[in-house]
Parts: sequence; structure tokens; C-alpha cells
Amino acid sequence: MDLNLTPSEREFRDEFRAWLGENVPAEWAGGGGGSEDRAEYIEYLRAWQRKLYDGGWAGISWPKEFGGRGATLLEQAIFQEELARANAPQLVGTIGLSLVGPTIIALGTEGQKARHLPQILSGDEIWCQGFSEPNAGSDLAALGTKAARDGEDFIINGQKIWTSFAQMADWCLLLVRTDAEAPKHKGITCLLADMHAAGVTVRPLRQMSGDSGFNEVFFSDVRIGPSQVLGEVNKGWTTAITALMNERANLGTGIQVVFKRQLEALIARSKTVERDGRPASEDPLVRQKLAQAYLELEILRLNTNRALTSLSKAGAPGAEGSIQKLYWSEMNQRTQQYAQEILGPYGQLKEFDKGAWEYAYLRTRGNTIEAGTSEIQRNIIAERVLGLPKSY
Amino acid sequence: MDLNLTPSEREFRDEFRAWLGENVPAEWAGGGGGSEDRAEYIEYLRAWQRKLYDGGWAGISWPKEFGGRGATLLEQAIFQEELARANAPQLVGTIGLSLVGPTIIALGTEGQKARHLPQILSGDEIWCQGFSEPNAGSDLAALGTKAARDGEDFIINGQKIWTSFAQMADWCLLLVRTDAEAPKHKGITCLLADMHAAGVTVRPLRQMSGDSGFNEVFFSDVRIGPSQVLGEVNKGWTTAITALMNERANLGTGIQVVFKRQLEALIARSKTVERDGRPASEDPLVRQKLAQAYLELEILRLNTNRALTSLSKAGAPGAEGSIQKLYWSEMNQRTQQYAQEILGPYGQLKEFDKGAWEYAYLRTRGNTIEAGTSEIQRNIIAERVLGLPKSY
Amino acid sequence: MDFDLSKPQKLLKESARALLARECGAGRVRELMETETAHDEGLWRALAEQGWTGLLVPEAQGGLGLGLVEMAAVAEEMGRACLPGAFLSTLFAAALVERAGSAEQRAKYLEPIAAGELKATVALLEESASWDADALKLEASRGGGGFNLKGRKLFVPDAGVADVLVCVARDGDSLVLLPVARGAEGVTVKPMPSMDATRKLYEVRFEGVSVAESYVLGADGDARGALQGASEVATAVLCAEMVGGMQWVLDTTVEYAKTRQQFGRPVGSFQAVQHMCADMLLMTESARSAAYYAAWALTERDPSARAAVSVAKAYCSDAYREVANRGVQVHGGIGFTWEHDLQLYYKRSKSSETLFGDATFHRERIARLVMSDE
Amino acid sequence: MDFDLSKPQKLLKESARALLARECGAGRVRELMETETAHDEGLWRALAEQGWTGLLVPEAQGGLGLGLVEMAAVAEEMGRACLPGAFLSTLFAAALVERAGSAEQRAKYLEPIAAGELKATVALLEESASWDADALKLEASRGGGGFNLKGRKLFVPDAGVADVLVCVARDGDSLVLLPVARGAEGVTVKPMPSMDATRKLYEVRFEGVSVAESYVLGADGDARGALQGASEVATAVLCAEMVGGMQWVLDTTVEYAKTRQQFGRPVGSFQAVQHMCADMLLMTESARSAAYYAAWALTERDPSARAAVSVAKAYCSDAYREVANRGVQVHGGIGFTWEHDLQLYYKRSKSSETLFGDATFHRERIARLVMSDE
Repeated sequence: MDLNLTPSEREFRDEFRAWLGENVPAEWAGGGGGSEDRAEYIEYLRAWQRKLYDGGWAGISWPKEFGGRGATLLEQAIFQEELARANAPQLVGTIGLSLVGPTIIALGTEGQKARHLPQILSGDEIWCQGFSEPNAGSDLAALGTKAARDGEDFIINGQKIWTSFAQMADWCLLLVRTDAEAPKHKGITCLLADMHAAGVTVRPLRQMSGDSGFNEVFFSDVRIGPSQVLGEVNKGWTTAITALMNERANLGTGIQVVFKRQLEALIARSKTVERDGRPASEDPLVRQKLAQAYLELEILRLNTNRALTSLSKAGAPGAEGSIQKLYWSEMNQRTQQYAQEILGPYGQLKEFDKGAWEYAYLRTRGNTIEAGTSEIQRNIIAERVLGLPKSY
Repeated sequence: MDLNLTPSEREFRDEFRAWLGENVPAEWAGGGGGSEDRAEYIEYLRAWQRKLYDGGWAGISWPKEFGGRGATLLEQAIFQEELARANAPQLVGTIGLSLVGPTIIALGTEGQKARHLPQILSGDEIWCQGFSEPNAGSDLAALGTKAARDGEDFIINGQKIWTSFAQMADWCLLLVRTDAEAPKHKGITCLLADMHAAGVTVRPLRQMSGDSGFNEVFFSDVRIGPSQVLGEVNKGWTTAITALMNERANLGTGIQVVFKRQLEALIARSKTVERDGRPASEDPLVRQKLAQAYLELEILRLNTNRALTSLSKAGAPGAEGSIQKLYWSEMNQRTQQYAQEILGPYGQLKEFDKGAWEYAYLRTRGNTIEAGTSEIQRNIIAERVLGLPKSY
Repeated sequence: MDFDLSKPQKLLKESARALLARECGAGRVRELMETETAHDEGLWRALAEQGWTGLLVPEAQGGLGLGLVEMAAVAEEMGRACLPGAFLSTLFAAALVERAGSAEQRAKYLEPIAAGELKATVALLEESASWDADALKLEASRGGGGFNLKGRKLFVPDAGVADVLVCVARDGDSLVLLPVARGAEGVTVKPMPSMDATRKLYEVRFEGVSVAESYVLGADGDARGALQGASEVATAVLCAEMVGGMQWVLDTTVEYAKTRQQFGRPVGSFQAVQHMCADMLLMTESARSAAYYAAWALTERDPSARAAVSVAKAYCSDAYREVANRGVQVHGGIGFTWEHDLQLYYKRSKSSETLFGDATFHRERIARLVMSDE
Repeated sequence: MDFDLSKPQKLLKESARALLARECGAGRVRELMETETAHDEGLWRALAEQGWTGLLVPEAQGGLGLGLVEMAAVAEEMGRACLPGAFLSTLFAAALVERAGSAEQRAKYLEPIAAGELKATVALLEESASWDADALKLEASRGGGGFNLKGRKLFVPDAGVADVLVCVARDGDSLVLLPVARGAEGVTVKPMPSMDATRKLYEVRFEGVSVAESYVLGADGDARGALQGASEVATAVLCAEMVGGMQWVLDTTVEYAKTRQQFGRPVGSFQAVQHMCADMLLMTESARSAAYYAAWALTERDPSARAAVSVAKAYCSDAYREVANRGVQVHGGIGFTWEHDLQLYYKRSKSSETLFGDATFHRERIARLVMSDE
């Protein structure tokens, strides 16, 4: 057991940290910045990804032959942490980089690799993930978006939901039903769908927090050619699992840095809001809450490091992702509730700390739902880690 | 809505309170008392029930024709509360009075009524309830104690568990399987079993708290005649439901008085134990816990009163018992945990307040298991009150 | 003992549900959220026509003179409808006037309030955001045959639409209650946009506002007692409103769990969902017991009334939030959208949690009341 | 970075598990519970033969001189076996001697401790039951070329079997550490029977006990620092022990859930049971991360070490209790009996919760450490 970084890990970190120091746009690192205008904002994010790409920092986990660095899992974690620590802009191509790219590398044709991988790295292609549907959430395999054969082509009709980045995406990793008669896991195919094709409509989905991170995507007679099948026809479930494993192997290593910054802000705030005529930070109840938030976050960091070690040694991702996801989502909800209790009615204001607390409280509510509900995560842990019999 | 007692309710309460004032044994009301010797202790409890009986206070809910008072549900609640308030000895015949008697009244033969009802009232017959088995807990209908026909008689073989009062009981309301081929709810029969019969063995079951409130009861070739079938052969499930409904209609009206006394003791204790050099009662965290315990207990009292009103009007008991049971058992566990946090290591001592806190903490752990686990109660609420589809 | 609504109380509650379903559907609530004040004159008229604006107002001042249990029954339905606007603020102010006002003052304010012609609010909180009257700092200076106000109040509900703001200020060691017209010289009302857009909050600045002696409420010196009494009434009514909100969330969630299919069966057949729903029921019913008991105890001037109000508010504050949390969780993604009406209740649960003091505040109050011999 | 036990650490842990399974099965634990001291000389010998009584003791004093991560690995297995007796008490006392003692004193105590020939404990808590050194009141009075002790200590673990009790007393504003032989004149040791009978507690009375100057530990004045350092070591080891207990409860519960049938299926196929087990796993693994990190950080003298210890203890205190609660719940009635070994761990979880300070105590300590600029 040695929790220090190895020399080569430290070197990797220092190199990237130095690069970020020189390249993170100042106006963004300042905390505000970026443009309110959507198109301009997207351009800004694309430019940021291109900068990373040009610096050799895009797709670092990819094998070198496909333009990556073959970074270790721990280096990937360091990469995410450093991005967060530097308060760098959002990585607009993240779905392409962490989910689509590795899946294409694993299952794609040479043509698909040549066509998409460089563009994903450079940010010239932004990707989204068309998996969930209104009637296929936790039960993803129940998806019903129809792909009818027309000669060699597929004609797609249906709807996807909760699609992050769809409003700016050029491509979509799309799951469709190609055989309605087969058992539900066996009639699914995975397609690479052009989001600019005729018949694709994107509608932003407004969240209770008021903003629109997710979208609905409608497919109406969208034509997709045979070269755009990823993996085999009717074996899309396997492709999806490969993709989801890649997603879940992402243990949320950056997120703890974001949480840390929020907690520091909360501690600072606790010194300015009042309780019984004194700073709230002197109130024993407030102190208990802040300490609890601190220790839970510290344990998230430690759990992450243990999971990274275990994944690095085991190779294939197991249920670590579910344990991490369950922990951080529930933790974040508790912490944001503490924040509300400490800040009182200030925490609800849209103009106190730019509404950060109000937004965080509402946004956090989705944490235990998105990317697999807490119930699904607990089922996975019970069945895959503990070996309990299936519950349904 | 009028939460005051009606004049007749008040009269009932005053009459019983006065009676208790004169009749509760002083050495018991003093808190300790009673004999440590089991046989003598049981005699003591029987004598107490006879005193209640002689005073006309046994089986008050039973119809007058069977020796009761035809008391209303609210009077029964007042009865329980006053018993608890007076710190009266345990009612040793409680299973006979609240569960067996009413079931015999509802389903028994004239002979059974004549034979048992007067004895139950007077305490000459102590009853226990032989329902649960090692392999039939939450899934009661899975019970396997076998009743084989021998002419008109049944020969009983099997084992019951968690049987309160078995060590002193004269009779047992016993569920047995009379038809092993029938669907599990349809092969059960309810018998009135003589605990002094040959082949009945009682073994006390020690709890983690160290004491033995429960027993195991073994039946080995115990012969039971046809006159001792309660209800019809193979319709014992219906009899059991009737009995359980009678049990669950008992909303734990006395228990809140006991809890109240414990909370008062805890508040008093919080003034003598220290926190940061001051009485714990001045510590803001301790105060939050005590207040939470207080408010949850107050709501138990209010919920009880609402349930009593609702049961009085509806006649038949619904799922109120499950709601009450779930609430008080979970509440009591939280409260005893608060007590431990407030008392620190003192709370674990066997000689601090006569070990009351240590015992209460351990004993309370059984609350969410005995008489239907919290999981079963939540299922009942979900399915019977909310109308959700069955989960299994 | 009868812990159930009487026939007339039930009828009142049913008619409230019917009227609010008609006049205050979710669509209407959403429209009002988007307005500056969340107030709608037509809706207000409808409430007044039912007599609700004067439900607690004595008959002598043109009210219905009913008790808090009746008010709780109506408030529960208001909570169920997530009624926007100044109803609770006006009720709080009216309760304050009723307790602190002279006969003349009572007539002056309560009659138009009962008639639906006057809306009011209480300007209480300051920078400290504390509901403890001892924490107030705004000093009313004596002068010119009355008081002068200079300073600001925060988180004042409905100040943007209230005709009268009753400002609670300090006069040395005692409190004074100073009614000020919203339009008066020196009064500035500025929105403080907050999570729950159905109950708007405002900053109110007083720049040399003078209040004549004859306007001052509670001049006899028991302003503090009046404030406490009125706060308790308003808090009890809020609790009943919260119960109605919980009930809506519970009903809506159970309905969804019965119909939403995943893995080939309704999600309500999953034990995890069942148990969340069962806990929601338990919390909703417990909150209801506490809220109605507080209303009854206040009406009856039961010795337990003060503690009962804090018991209800502490419990409802936690319970509404937890019921809303579980409601969203059972709904999954859809419950997290702007489109779904759950968001209205989710946000209302949060604003209600802190209004008139959160659970921590009321638990400390309970401790003070029940750990008596300190 | 490698957050996993090394090969040798794993081997050490495996051998600990094997030895304890052999020497300290549940039956043995139950026998020892019933004894006056929960100590067994044969078992102690077995631990000493492995070198565990001197695992942390420097090689110079005949110990293995290993680090806290190795100790944590062994302690985890001790917790899994619910090892009764004075191991942790002796470790705490040894850590104190190591930090506060002169070379001579270290040799005097640590060598026999490492050899398994001496057991010791620290007499710290008093009436206040506070783990805060500032709360101590027992004053050691100077005189006769040393100190005199008069007064009492409470909740002293294993005082009935420890050969030496290190009494922490006040000398004006500073602390002194006074080793006293259990059999010394004026020392009375009286059991304080408590919930967890595997870790006996005692009241220790000192009636004019004198300790010569040469015996006094930490005479150089940093008794407080030594006490803090030793407490941190003992707390980290306790946390690892708690993790082992949690793991036993989790394993036993999952096993039961797989085999126990109700309603024609294993109870582990019910979602409510599954989810309880999943939460138990999450808590156990989180506690493990925290406990090993604390051990590592102390060994490395990482700046985060002090906070890490409190993070671990605050989390483990809550988590072991909650894991044990769920363990009993999943077991149902049988888990609540004396017969089932769960009760051993259930009670150990409670005694461990308060030992070296409960979660509230350590959270306040975290607050002091991380809200730094106060």
C-alpha cells in the first residue's frame, strides 16, 4: 500500500498541470466567462477541445495507434482531477472520447475507425448517446425505437430521451430495435447516426432547475446505411454493454474536485451567515454538518483511489462504478441539504452567490436518477458483488 | 374534531384511575418489586389479573354476555393508557384477553366458550399463541407443524418459536397443517392446545439482551381431540387472520405511556451527565435529539388517537395497525440511539440506572422484527392502503 | 374524543378542493409563477367570495369567525393546489392585527381583509434570517408623534402585492408593530427571486418612513405576545398547507407507480418503490396528525398548544421535503423535469421548510418548552 | 499510487485470519465473555508468538517494528474474530510509552509487551466520560520526589488484567502520565459491567498512590502530544478492527440471505433485503478506505493524518452500528437471539462506537481541523 503517486504518475500530473496553467482560458478559469449565446458557446467549447487535442491531451486513454496516449487508469483519473482543479471548461466531446471512441476501437470496422476516431479526438465531431427512451429507462432493453429494413438501409422511427449534448451533437451512438419478434435483448442493433440527417429533431428538455442539460431526440424516417452498424445486427445489446462499461469505468474522478470546491465555498459561507448572532461556523450543529460533509467527501476520494487500484489490477471493470455512483449521488444530496440548512432562506435565492446553492440543490436531485437510479445500482451491487439471487 | 374526552369517556377513565390508585400493588408501582423467583412471580401476576377480574376490569372489550363490559375502542385505549400510567404489573393473561377470547367469541363452539372464556377472564387460564415457526416467520402460511389424523383426534408434531408466555401458559392457540397437499393457505387448522398435555416441551429462548421473553415450544405426538378445533378444519388461516386482526387492532395505546416515562427519564438524565463541562441538557446537539424524540413521541400519541377515531367509525380494523407498528418500532429505535448518544458510555453500563438504557437499546432492536417486520408492514401499507400491486 | 373532521368541516374541505381544482389548476399556478407577484385578482376574488380571506376573522369584523381546524381544512386544499399568492401572508398580518390592534384598528384592517379588498404581509426577517424576535435589529426611532423607520427587511413574502406591510421593529427592549402602506413615501420593495416562484419574496427598504402614533399596533406593550400568537397561527396554517402538498405528491406518485411499466411490470410492484411509498404515507399521515392537533390546540388554548405548533412545524419541515424527495425518485427522470408538476411541490416543500423557522429552529423551541425546569 | 495491501501485507492478514479462526472461534469468545477479565493466557501467548503484541514496537525493543498498515491488516482480522481481551489497551499504552518514555522506560515496558509478558492499559476517562484531555480533572499532587494520585478513573478498559495502568493526570495546566502497577498499594480496580462483555471496563480508584519521579512518563513536558499521538494510533487500529467486524456481519448476513427461504424464495431475492445488503457493503468498503488511509497517513506522517483519524472514527462509529442494525434486521428473529453470534458483533459495534470518542466527538474535531482560520 502506497498512496503516493509514483514518479511517472507525478510527472504526468505535473506536465498536464503545467499545460493547463498555460492554456485554460483565463476568463473561464475566473469562474464566470463563456458566452451566453448558445452557438458561440458551443464554438468556444469546441475550440477548447481542439486546444487539448493540439496539445496531445485528447483521448489520452486511447491506444497510441489511434491517436491516444495509452494512459493508465490512474493517469486518466489524474487527468480528470487536474481538469477540475484548473476549473477548465466542460469537455464538449466527452461522450465521443470516453464512450463512443473506445467502443468503436473495440467493435468498429476499419472504415468506421478511420472515419470517426480522428474527428472525435479533434472535437470536429461531437457525439451524443441515444440509449434511453420514455418507456425504457431503468429497463433499457425495453427500447422501442424501430429500425425497419429498406434494402440494405435502415429506416429509423422513434424517440430518445435524456440525451446530453444532443443539441450540439453531430453524431449519435444509437440503439434501435431491428427485430421486434426476438427476446428483448436479442433484437437490438447499435448504429452510428448522423444527427444532421433529415428527420432528426432535437428538443431541449427543461429540468426543474430551469436549465436544459438533457434533450429529447425524435427520429422520423431517418435513413441509415449498412456501413453505420457498430458491431453486428441484433447484437447491439453487447455493444451497449461495452459502451456502458466504458462509461462506468469512469469513476467520477473529476467530480470530487468539484465537490471539494463547493464544500470550501460552503465553509467560507458559514463564516458570513449568522446563527444566534454569531457566524454560523461557530454553531455546533452547523459544525457537525460541515464535518460530516467533509468526511463523506474525503471517503469518496479514498473510495475512488481504491477503486482505481482495483480496476488497474483487475483489468476489466466490475461493479466498482455502481458503488461509486451510489455513494457520490447520495452523498451529494445530503451535502446540498446541509448547505440549505446552513444557509437558510439565502440558499434558495437566485441571486445569492449567483444562485449556485439554489441550482445545486435542485440539480442534485437528479443525481440518484440519471445514469442508473440508486435502486438499479443497489440491485447491481447485491447481485453482482454480493451474489444475491435476482430480485425480479 | 374534538380531542377532549367525552363525559362518559372521562368518567370511565376516572373510575379506572381511582380503582388503580387503590389496587396497584405498592411494591410494584415503586418500579422494582415482584419476585425474582419465576413460579412466585407468575403467581403474583395471576393474582394481579384476578384482582382486575374481581374489580370488573378484565376483558373489558368483550360483550357483556361473556363477562366483559362491551367497552368502546376508546375505552380500551384509555384502559391501556391508565394501566401504563399507574405502572401496573404486566397483564399475564393478555393473549387470552385480547386475542384468544375475542376469536373464541367470534368462531368458537358453545362448549369452547363455556369452557374457556370465564377462565381467561379470571386469569386461571394463561394463553400463548403458537403461530410462528423457525421456517415460517414473515411467511406464516408456510408453517409445517404436522397434525396427523388418528380417528377423530389429531396427533401433533412440530415446533413453534417466538412464543411469549409459553413458559407459564396453560393453553395455546395453535396453528397446524392438517392437509399437506392443499395450497399452503388451505391446509391449516387452528387448535386449542393444552400446554400441560404429554409431549409439549417449552424451551426459553434467550435474547441478545440476555433475558428470555420468548420461547420455543416443541410438540411431540401431542394428542388433541376434535372438540378443540377452533373454526373449521383446514380453515385455520381464516381463524388466524381473525386473531391477528384482533391483535393488530390493539394499536399499542399503552406503549406510548411507557415511552413517555422513558423520555422523561432521559431528559432528567441529560441534566446530570456532562458535555463540555456543562450538563448535557445545555448542549445544542443534545437538545435537538431530545426535542426530536419528544416530537416523534407526541406524533405517536396523535396518530394513535386518529387511528382510534377511524377504527371506531369504520368498525373493522384496516391497516392502521401496520402504520402504528411501523411508526413506533422505528421511532423507538431512533430514540434509544439518541439515548445512547446522550449518555455516552454510561448508557452501556449494566449498573447505571439499573441497566435500563443498556437493556432498552438491545431490546428495542427486536421491535422492527417481532409482530411483523418493518418490511412486512411496509408491504401491507403499500398493497392494502395505497393499492399498489403485490411485490411478490 | 373524535380526531376527525366533523361533517361541516368535511364539506368545507370538499368545497375548497372543488373550487381550487376549478380556479387554481396547475396550468394557472404556472402562469402565476411567471408573473411578478404570483397574485391574480380573479383568483383572490374567488377565495374572498368563499369567505376564506375572513375565515378566521371575527364575525364582528365581517369574517366567518371560524376556528383554526376549519382554516386548516381549507389550507390543506390550498397546499394541495399549490396556491400561489398572498393568502398566508395576509392571514399572518390579520392574526397580528387581531391580537395587537385596538377595536378601531381591527375594524380598519380586518374588515377589508375579510372582504378581499386588502392584502397584507408582515415584514419581519432581517439580515440574520432568524425567526427569533430577539434577533431583530431594525430600530424604530420615536419622533413626530410616532415612529420613524429606516433600514431594511428581507425575505418579506408577497410584499410586492400587499397593500399594507406590518413592519416589526425594535423600540428599545420592546417591539413595535408598524403598519406601512406599500406605496408610502420612502418604502421600496425589491424582488428577491427565490426557488419557489409561487410565493414571492422581497427586500423592503424603509427610508425615513414615519408612522403616526395612532397607527401603531400593540401600543399597549404586548407586541411581542401578539407576534408570537400570530406566528403560531400562521405556522399552524402553513403546516396544514404542507400536509396538502404532501398528499398531492403521495397521490401522484402512487398513481404513477401503478401505471408506469419497467421490466414488464408496474414499478409499484417493486419492493423498493413500495417501501418508499409506504414511508411517504406514514410521513404524510403523521404530518396531518401533528398539523391538525396544532390547529385544534391553538383554538382550544390547550396548554400544549405552543409546543404543538413547533412539533407540527419541525415534523412537517422534514417530512414534506422527504416526501417530495421520494416522489421525484419514484418518478425517475420525468419527475425531474420542468414539465412535470412535481417541481412545483418540490420547490414549495423547500420554501415551506424554512418559512416561520426550519426544523432545527422549532426543535430548539420544543427543547425550551419541554425541558422546563431550566 | 497503490491503495491495496502489498503481498506481504496480504500474507500477514491471511495468517491472522487463519490463526484467529483456530484460536479464537465464536465459542471461545463466548467462554471468555463469561470470565471476569475476558483474558486468556493461552490466546495471549498465541498472539505474542506471532509477534503481534510487538508488531508496532521498534525492533530495538524486541518488536517487529512494522507500520500501522500492517497493524491494521491484523486488527481487521481481530475485529472479524471479535477478539476479546487487552490487545488494544496494551497497544494504546505501548504507543504512549513509545512516545513519552525515555529510552530506559521504553525498554522497561516495550520489551515485555512485545514478548507478551506484560499487559497494560491507559486510565483516562473520568466522570465526564469525555475523551478531551482538557476535560480531565484528576490532579496528581507533587510530593515525596514524585507524584501522588488520589481520585478515580472510569471506563478503563481491561484494568482487571493489565499489569500496568498508565494514569493520565493533571499537573496544573499540563498533563502527566503515571504508570502504576495494578497491584500497587492504594489501587482498587472494580468492574463496570457493560454491554460488550468482550472488552471489560473498570473503575480504578487511587488512594494515595505515589509514583516516583523516575517512573513518570513524558517528564519532558509533551505528555499531551504523546497522548494525542498514541490516541490516534489506537483509534486507527480500532477503526481497522471495526472494519473486520463489519465484514463479518456483512458476510454472515449475505450468506443467510442466500439460504433463508420465505415465501418460497431466498429472502435475498427481495429487493428490500438486497438493498439493505448493498448499503452494508457500501458502508463496509467506505469504512475500510477510511481506516486504512488513516493507518497509512499516520505511518507516513502525512499532513492529513490527524483529520484522517477522525474521518475514519466518525465514519466507522456510525457505519458499524448501522451495518450491525441491518444485519440483525435481515436475519429477523434469529439475529436477535443470544445463540446467534451476531449479538457479539452487535454489542462490539456499540462499545467501539464510543471508545476513543463517538462520531459527534470526532466530527467536532474535524471541524476544528478543517475550518482552519478560526
